[in-house]
Amino acid sequence: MPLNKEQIAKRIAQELQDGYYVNLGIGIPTLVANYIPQGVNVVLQSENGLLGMGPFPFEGEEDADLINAGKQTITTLPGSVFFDSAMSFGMIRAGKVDLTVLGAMEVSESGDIANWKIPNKMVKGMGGAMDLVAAAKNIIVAMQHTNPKGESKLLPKCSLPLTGVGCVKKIVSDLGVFDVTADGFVCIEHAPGVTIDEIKAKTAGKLTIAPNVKEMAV
Amino acid sequence: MPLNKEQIAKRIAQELQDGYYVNLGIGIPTLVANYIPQGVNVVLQSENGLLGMGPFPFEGEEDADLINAGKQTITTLPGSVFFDSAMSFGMIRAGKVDLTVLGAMEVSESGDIANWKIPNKMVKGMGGAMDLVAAAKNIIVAMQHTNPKGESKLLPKCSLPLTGVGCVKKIVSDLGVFDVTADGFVCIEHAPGVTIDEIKAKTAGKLTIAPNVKEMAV
Amino acid sequence: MNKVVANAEEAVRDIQDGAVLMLGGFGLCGIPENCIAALVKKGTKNLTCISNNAGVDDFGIGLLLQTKQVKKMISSYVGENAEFERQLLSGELEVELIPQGTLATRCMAAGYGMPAVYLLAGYGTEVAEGKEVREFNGKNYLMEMAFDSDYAIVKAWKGDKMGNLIFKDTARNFNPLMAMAGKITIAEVEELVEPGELDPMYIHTPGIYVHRIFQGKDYEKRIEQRTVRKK
Amino acid sequence: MNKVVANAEEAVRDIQDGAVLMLGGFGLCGIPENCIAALVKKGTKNLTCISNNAGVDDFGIGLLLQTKQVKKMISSYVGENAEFERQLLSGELEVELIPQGTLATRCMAAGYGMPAVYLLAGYGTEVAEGKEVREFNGKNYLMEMAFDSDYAIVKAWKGDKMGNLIFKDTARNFNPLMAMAGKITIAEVEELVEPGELDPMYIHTPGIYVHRIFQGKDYEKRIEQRTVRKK
Repeated sequence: MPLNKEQIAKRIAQELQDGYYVNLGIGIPTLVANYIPQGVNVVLQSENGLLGMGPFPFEGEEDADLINAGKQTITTLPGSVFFDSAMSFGMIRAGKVDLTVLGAMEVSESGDIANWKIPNKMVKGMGGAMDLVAAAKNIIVAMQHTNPKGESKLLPKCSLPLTGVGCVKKIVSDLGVFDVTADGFVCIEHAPGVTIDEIKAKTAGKLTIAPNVKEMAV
Repeated sequence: MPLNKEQIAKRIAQELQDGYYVNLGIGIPTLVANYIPQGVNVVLQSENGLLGMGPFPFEGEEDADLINAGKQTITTLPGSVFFDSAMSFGMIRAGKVDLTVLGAMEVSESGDIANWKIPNKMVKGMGGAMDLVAAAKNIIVAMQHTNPKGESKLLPKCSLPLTGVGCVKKIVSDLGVFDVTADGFVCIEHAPGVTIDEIKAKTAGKLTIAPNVKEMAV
Repeated sequence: MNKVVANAEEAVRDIQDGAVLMLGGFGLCGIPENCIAALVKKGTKNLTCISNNAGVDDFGIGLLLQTKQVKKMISSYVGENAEFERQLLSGELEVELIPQGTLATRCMAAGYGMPAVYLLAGYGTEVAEGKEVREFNGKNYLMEMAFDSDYAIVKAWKGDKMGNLIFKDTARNFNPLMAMAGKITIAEVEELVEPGELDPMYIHTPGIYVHRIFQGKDYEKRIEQRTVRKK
Repeated sequence: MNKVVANAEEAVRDIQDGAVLMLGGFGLCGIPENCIAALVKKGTKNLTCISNNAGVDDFGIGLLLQTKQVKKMISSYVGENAEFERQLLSGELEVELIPQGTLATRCMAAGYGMPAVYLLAGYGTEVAEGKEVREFNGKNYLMEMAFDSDYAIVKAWKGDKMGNLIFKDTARNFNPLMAMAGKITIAEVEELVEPGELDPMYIHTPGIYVHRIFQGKDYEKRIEQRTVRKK
């Protein structure tokens, strides 16, 4: 069975290490915060200017001045810090954020990512995505393996306008976990009940199956 | 009579306008603060990270954490702000400081300034002088007209290593006030009792006497 | 030194048609509500607005779009606005999309007197078109220019009469960066206090950057995505 | 996440001979007294020290000069130190003098992941030798590179266990800039508090930049130029 969104998020959460500073994008990445392993302390960065993002506020305690990069009302935690947008992206660019998790429309076998623009559709903008993918030191993409038409999103080359070049290090899809290497996609885990053949069939870019490939534990 | 240091400072103080942000260098420039005209409010910038420098503290009230760029203990005033050294020079570079007053060893007729290094003598460093002269939007030099050997410090070209190029707008010396123009030094005021002939004799760089030259009021 | 003006109308009095404005805020958080209203009232046209977002249909910069006062938006994300989309598709409105960190850093560069900076964002994408690429330590950077704007209009939580500003929580965002970057900087504040009432150690924007300041009124502070959890 | 170390000795434990250090402070104001003492005790040699000043003979970086642990100083002003002068003239010590604003901005550039910036200071002077000159808007700028340092050692007034820092008055100076710029950043603080005790709106250095923090002790906080007026 392909993973559901919660399971993808849960698997990504296993990548978190104690002391990590993490930026979680909108969508599946946001769900990662719900599965942070016991004993692992991470600090969530919101690129609009906050380190130490807490949970949503209780009803009636929303504050218009306290939002995340998705414009949702949030809260702080002990040790939180506010700063301006230049410092926020400065710390990302300087490699201080350990991990960035974001969604994608396409990823190429060389780690290019497309996630901001579809030609002939209204373009809303890249927001912070181009900064994050260009500058974060470790990027994991959380996405469905195929698009709604059933076409692979892991491609030899991206067909959509790029967000960044050669930056994705790892993909967790509904079908498995893939390292993005100099030799293309390497499948290191498959989802429970998903066969290697299915993964091969649904991956258009260059794919290698790791010798020690294993079933994902989620 | 040539002006004394206090009189040079007093003359420079006449250049201050209400609302000016001003950086005063070490030496004669520091004295300018004592002669700010009545009704003129200026904010003094200290490039180590303070806007709104106040007077020296009362005895016993010195604070090691509160010093000026000359490393002297100082105080703050209502409306003071602290900031880091990058912002401090950033506001200078961006033209937010209206006037910088500093000393010089030599000034050339094209506005070059030398004030940081004498070959074969111990070099202590330029500190913030190169930043200030390169970036401040209006620079007045306060200095003696001649060096201890009696040689002119207003030269065709500086003989000492430069601090900055083409940046000095005005000089107030013990002999008079000089605009630095595309046409060299222009004497616009002479000190009381100092003759134009004496100024001519002691100015090595190209010098013009303004048609409306007048006696300095100090 | 007198930076205090009576209200938003007086603060924006000399903004001419065709001016380039920076407007602080992220989404609807920390936007200069009073000045936007005053610009709508004044009817200034052909504005170029540098702002991370373009508001929503009936709030924020969306109000200036409704009245067709905006010629060009320079933003990172302009999603939440139907009238915006209509004007863009009809060619009435020009839009330049810039990565968010690049937008922020180009403001900062202006405030620090740095004419250009090298940034990673956008290398290898259409954002890089026409820009100088330069390699440092094996990575490719784009040369990005400091913004040149006529007015920066920001919203602070507290300010004093010398123009010193403090921003609340994430309403800080682009506000202090733009405050540094305007040829003329206008600050509207929720609470205007006397010099000395703000602690000099904790001021986000030194008053030297601020030319006009006034006490704003009737802040709506609309929330764009109200999200809560149950008690 | 455990950034708290017991003391200065533990904080500097792995600093090797030949390391490049940034040391915060302006004159003797805001200098990391405890870490300097620990480095003297540890005897680490051939250090390159990036610091605005070089201390005085018997305080600040002067202590590291006395013990000949410094190979090179990168500073803007090194005036107040006789031993420094002796070592410099004898060729034992290398010195690179940099304009103060350039020094500060090269720290900031490192902290913001900007490999190079264009600055006005030093154009047309010997500081420009070997540097790229580039004209923007009719002015000539020098290309200056971000600093690459192994450790940044800073002194803060208060810090919490997550590494968030607040600096006192003008003891801020280079400290927050260097804190952002170190591959490993060590902060000594006069008062170490629990997370949540510092107001998140008024933190100068976010903890993400700080790797080790400890409560310092026995601060002398020497005044270099005591100037007073009579009551």
